[in-house]
Amino acid sequence: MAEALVSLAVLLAGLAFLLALWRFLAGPTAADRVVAFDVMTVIGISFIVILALLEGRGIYLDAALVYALLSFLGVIAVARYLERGY
Amino acid sequence: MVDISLIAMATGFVLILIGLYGALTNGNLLRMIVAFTVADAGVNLVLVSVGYMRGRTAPILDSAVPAAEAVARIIDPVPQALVLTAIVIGLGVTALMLAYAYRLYEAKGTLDIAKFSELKW
Amino acid sequence: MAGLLDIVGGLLMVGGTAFLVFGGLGLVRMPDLFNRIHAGTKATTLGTLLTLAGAACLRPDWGWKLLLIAVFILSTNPLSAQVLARAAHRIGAAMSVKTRVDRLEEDQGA
Amino acid sequence: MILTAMTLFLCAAMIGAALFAVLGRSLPIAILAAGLVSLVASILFLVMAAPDVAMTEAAIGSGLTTFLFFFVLGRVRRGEND
Repeated sequence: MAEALVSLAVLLAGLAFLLALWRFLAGPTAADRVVAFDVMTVIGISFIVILALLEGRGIYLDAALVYALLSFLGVIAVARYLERGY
Repeated sequence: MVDISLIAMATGFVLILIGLYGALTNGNLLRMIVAFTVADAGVNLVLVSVGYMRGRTAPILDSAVPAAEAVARIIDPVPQALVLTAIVIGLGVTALMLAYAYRLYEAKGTLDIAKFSELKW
Repeated sequence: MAGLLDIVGGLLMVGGTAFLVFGGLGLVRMPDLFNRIHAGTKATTLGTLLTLAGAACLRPDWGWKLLLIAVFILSTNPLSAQVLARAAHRIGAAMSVKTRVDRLEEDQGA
Repeated sequence: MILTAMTLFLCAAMIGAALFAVLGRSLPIAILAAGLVSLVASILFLVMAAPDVAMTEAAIGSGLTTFLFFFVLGRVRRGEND
């Protein structure tokens, strides 16, 4: 039962990733694409947690930890670039 | 059923080709560096997919994989160590290329490689 | 009791990823940039937190590490969204024609 | 089975992002797409049982490289026109 629910969760996360990817490829301005990039990073964290459940290894969660800490670096760099130009 | 490592290896080679195409056909220096970054990711992907074996798990010993049965259950850690070094060297190479691009821009006021004509004959 | 906890964890994970799908849907369907930031950040943060809670129900021995990830997400995700929204407002990103109130503009104008 | 489906999906997304990075029109968007390639590559490393490589790629490829690129791009902004 739990296995089937986790498989369904993988499918839903893939669908969410696909929607965000569509906004990344089609977004009219650069800021739209940055929002889509941020959303894809957060969905990536969910992917990593589900993957750690599927494999049964707790060590995989460390990658999600690094993502949660460092994902905002790129977004802040882009925001600074858009705002002031350096 | 196709193996995972085969799919990843094919994707890595496609990424190397895309990166080389972009590096050869673009005229802007920063665009060439972006294309090199893509090719770098492709090389790393190929190397990791070489070391993967089906049905085995990551080469880190903890409560899930005790040391007694590790030989039968973990994959080869040597390609991963190579890739770990390659990623860090890739960052160094990217930073060096960006520094050179910025220096060239300061000297010539442009990033178009068609304008750098001193070494042409 | 372990069976009940497994089912609760699986349901929480499906609910969390459903919120991720809603966030992606909002990202595609919303009319302008600020609405997209709203949908993309809030819904996906809640979805990821629910997914982490579900994983903690399925594997209780990972609880502390999952709690740490949740704390980091809660502290960094609103920060990046706020910085991005402020930058977009400052460069004059286009708003939807249905937008009637712009509090940041009023604050800066006063 | 579900790992194979995930790998196929991630590989397709990765090739799409790489094409976008190389062929796209504007330079900041190309840099963002390169960061996206790095993000998907990190998840793919994790699928292929290499969590240490995935951690390093997440820190360096997705965070630090994007930061460096935008640092340089902000400094050369006036001369860049394509």
